[in-house]
Amino acid sequence: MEPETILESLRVTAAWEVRGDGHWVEAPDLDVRAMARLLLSVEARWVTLTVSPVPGGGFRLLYHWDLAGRLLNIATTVPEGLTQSIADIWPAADWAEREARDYYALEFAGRDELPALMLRPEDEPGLFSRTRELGHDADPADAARVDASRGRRDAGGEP
Amino acid sequence: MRLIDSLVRTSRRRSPWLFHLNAGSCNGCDIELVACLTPRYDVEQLGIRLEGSPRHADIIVVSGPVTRTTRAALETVYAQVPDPKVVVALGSCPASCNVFAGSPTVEGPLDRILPVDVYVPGCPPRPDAIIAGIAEAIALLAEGGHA
Amino acid sequence: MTVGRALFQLLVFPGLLYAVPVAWLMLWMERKLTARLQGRIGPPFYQPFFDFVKLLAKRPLPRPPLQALAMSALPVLAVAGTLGALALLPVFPHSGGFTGDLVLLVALLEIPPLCAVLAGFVSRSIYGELGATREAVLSIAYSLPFLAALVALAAAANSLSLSVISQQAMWQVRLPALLALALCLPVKLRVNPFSVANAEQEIYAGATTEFEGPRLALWELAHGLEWVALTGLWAVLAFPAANAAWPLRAVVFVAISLALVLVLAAVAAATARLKLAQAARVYWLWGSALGVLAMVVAVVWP
Amino acid sequence: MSPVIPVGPYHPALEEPYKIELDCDGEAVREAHITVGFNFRAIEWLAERKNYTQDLALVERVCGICSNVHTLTFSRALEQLAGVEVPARAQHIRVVVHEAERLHSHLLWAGIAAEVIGFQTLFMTCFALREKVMDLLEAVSGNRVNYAMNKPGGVTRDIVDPGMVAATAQAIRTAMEREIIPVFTTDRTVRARCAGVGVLTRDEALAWGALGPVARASGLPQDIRKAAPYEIYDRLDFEVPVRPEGDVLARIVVRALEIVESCRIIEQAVDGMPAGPIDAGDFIPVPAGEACARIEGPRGEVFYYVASDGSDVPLRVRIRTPTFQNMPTVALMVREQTLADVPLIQASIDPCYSCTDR
Repeated sequence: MEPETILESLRVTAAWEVRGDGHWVEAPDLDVRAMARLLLSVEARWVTLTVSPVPGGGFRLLYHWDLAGRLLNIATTVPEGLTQSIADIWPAADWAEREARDYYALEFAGRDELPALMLRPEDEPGLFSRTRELGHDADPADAARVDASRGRRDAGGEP
Repeated sequence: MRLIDSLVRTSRRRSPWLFHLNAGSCNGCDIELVACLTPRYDVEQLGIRLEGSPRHADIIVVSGPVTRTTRAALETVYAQVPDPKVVVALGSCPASCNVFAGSPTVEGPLDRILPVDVYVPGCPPRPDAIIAGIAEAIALLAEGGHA
Repeated sequence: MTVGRALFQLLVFPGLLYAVPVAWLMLWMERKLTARLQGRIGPPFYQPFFDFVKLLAKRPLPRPPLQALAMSALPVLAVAGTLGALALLPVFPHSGGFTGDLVLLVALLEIPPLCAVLAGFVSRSIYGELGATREAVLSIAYSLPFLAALVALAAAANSLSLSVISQQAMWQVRLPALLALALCLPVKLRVNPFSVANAEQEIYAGATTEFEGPRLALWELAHGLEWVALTGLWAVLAFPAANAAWPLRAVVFVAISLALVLVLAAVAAATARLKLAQAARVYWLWGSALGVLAMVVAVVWP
Repeated sequence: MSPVIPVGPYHPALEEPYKIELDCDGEAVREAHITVGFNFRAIEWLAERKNYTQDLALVERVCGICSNVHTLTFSRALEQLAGVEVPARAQHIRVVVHEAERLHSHLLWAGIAAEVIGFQTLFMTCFALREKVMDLLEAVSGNRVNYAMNKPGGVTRDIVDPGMVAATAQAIRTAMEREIIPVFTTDRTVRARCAGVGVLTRDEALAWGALGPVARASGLPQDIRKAAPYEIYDRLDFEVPVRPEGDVLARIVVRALEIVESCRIIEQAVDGMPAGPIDAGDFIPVPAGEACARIEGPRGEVFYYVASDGSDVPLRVRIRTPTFQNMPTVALMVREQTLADVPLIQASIDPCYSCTDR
């Protein structure tokens, strides 16, 4: 299937921007589940999901797919920290969604559970969001401020 | 008595068994440690063995900047190695956290968590440097470790 | 058997004084040959000795008293059992022995695996338990051919005395019996392709995972002694020359034992480890076939 | 006995910490749960706080085994953003180092696989051969690990002795064909351990997004070097081995054949190496925008996404490594297998947890 037909089927009005690193499109009102089902039917391959925070709130979700060697980058935005899960259609997306929660506390609707992947089970999700104001500091001692549980332990409060 | 003492010292020098613990390493140091076992370097000549169980070990070799999740394991393993024991920090990460310094999920450097006896600098250190570091650790071990 | 002779056999030859250095020698030979076959130089000959001394000089970890007692007693028992088995080996003909010592030998040889199974469970580690389970399954698998071979020899010689068995020629029975016994050696010694019970990449050190310092030293010693006892048993059975002079018998005994170590080490170096079910199958099928063959021959061709 | 057996986080068969919890019935595995994150160093977080030059050193340390693919992919993303052409000689050098890294990585993996099935001698043979590749990499880059060869716009060091590189590649190919491939494919104990074990079907591989040799051993002919050629791959003559079986043996065969192909690629890349500069200048300014880059690493497709606001610090760096996609398939592969097979099956995807966790 050609990339153009994919946009038509998804009723995306914007056109592909073709670059050296693949096809790019911005589709603010994208139905991600319809996209997932369509790309499954055309034997595309899941590449990954890139989540970036949008200045002023919300997130930009960039879905990357491989269609017979072409990289399709389909971007959409969500105003709040909630979007639809596609892990039931594409098991391959499971870890990427769990990771997005770890980093940005983004929640995925339609999942039974969304356990931590990189963080520990007891950690609060959204590590990147929580530490946004923190710069790169060469002294690791300062990083202790990030993690509330570690602060307690260093103070000798370990149970 | 002196004979026994010197026998024990010699045996510790001739039979150091390692336990390797990856505390969030990138694999670079780990793979060079494995290379030490292979035909070109063959540390078994020196009686060095890599053991699977910490209870069998004399020397704890730690690589990586110590991530939050590996810290508990590090402490458990340290307690499981019977005395006398020596801790070797393999590579730059356990010494200084290297490029990972400042990460919110890194708790290193290693000397905040365990007493470190020998540092083997390098990113990663060459097998020759690793063997030299272990030789340093062996000398400490013969004198009864750091404990 | 006089008390003096029994003590000599237990403490000097082929017992303690001979067996302990030779145990270290055999452990070294196995490691050295493996290393050479792998293009490495390998450990110096004193390696197992220094390993032993070093482990002995380590401070044991604190444990609950009952567990500590059991974890110390089991390897001691394994060492003692193997030494007892060694003392029974009739290297010298007419050196005594008693009717029925074959039964005692079999019982004594079963002590180390039994201790290992118990050790795995006592140490309360999941890997120790897995190692123990594997040890138990394997011992069921190899016991049939191992016992069948010995029983066939006993039936052919019409005696349960080791020294009688070791002196009669009866090659038609001895050959399949020796093959069956040889097949059992790698699994009893936990080397490839049957190193299932101590498969490091699967279950750490198996039953001895949780043992440290002096307790581990005793296991290493017991393991070395098992090498001496099992290759020794095979050597005694493989050289049934009743009239040979005692120095010749001693030399041949040592020579066959050491040669067998080299063969086993070479086979181990050239193979991968089989899985538990695969290993057990080899014994049920080929081991038992050889053992049964020896028994049938012993009965129909006396 | 307790029915849940943990493998890891520290286990003799694993170089790295991670955990598989196995619901077992005796020695048979019913279900597996994978826990990762032990090596989580928040590299994406760090990358958003360091400048591009520092990031190049940082991403090299995502993984010590396939370090070169990370700098290569990151450099290619920046080149895409900046619209920079890499000189032809630099492209050839990149391909040589890229394939030499595949060689050492596959040999390392073959050794570990042999070790996991208890075949120590084969492990030693593989590692002895691997030292030849290490010598090659050291001669080219000056380092045995973390070569620091790539930078945006080119490479940092020239290949001064191309003849030696070609000769080494040829020697490795011969040794591979004569010594290692026959043992892996014909030894009876190896076959007994690997054939029919840990099967991943084609459909599962597709649905779970499996990559690299894992996908190719399950009948999916995907390889970025063919599908979306980068550097000089469209001008090279090489095969992509594919096997339909999907078991451990198929993954062994695919990688063994890939080693031979990599040797051929190195020989060709050295052979046709043109004279000229090895970089497009000392400093490449990165304009605002976003770009992706993918290359075929030893374990499969490596994906980078870089967003820039025009400053010297990136806005977002996204790293998707092949093991991140391959690892979940292990839970499918180990079902109904025995406990003894689990270390082998997890090793058969050539896992890299420092890549996965970042």
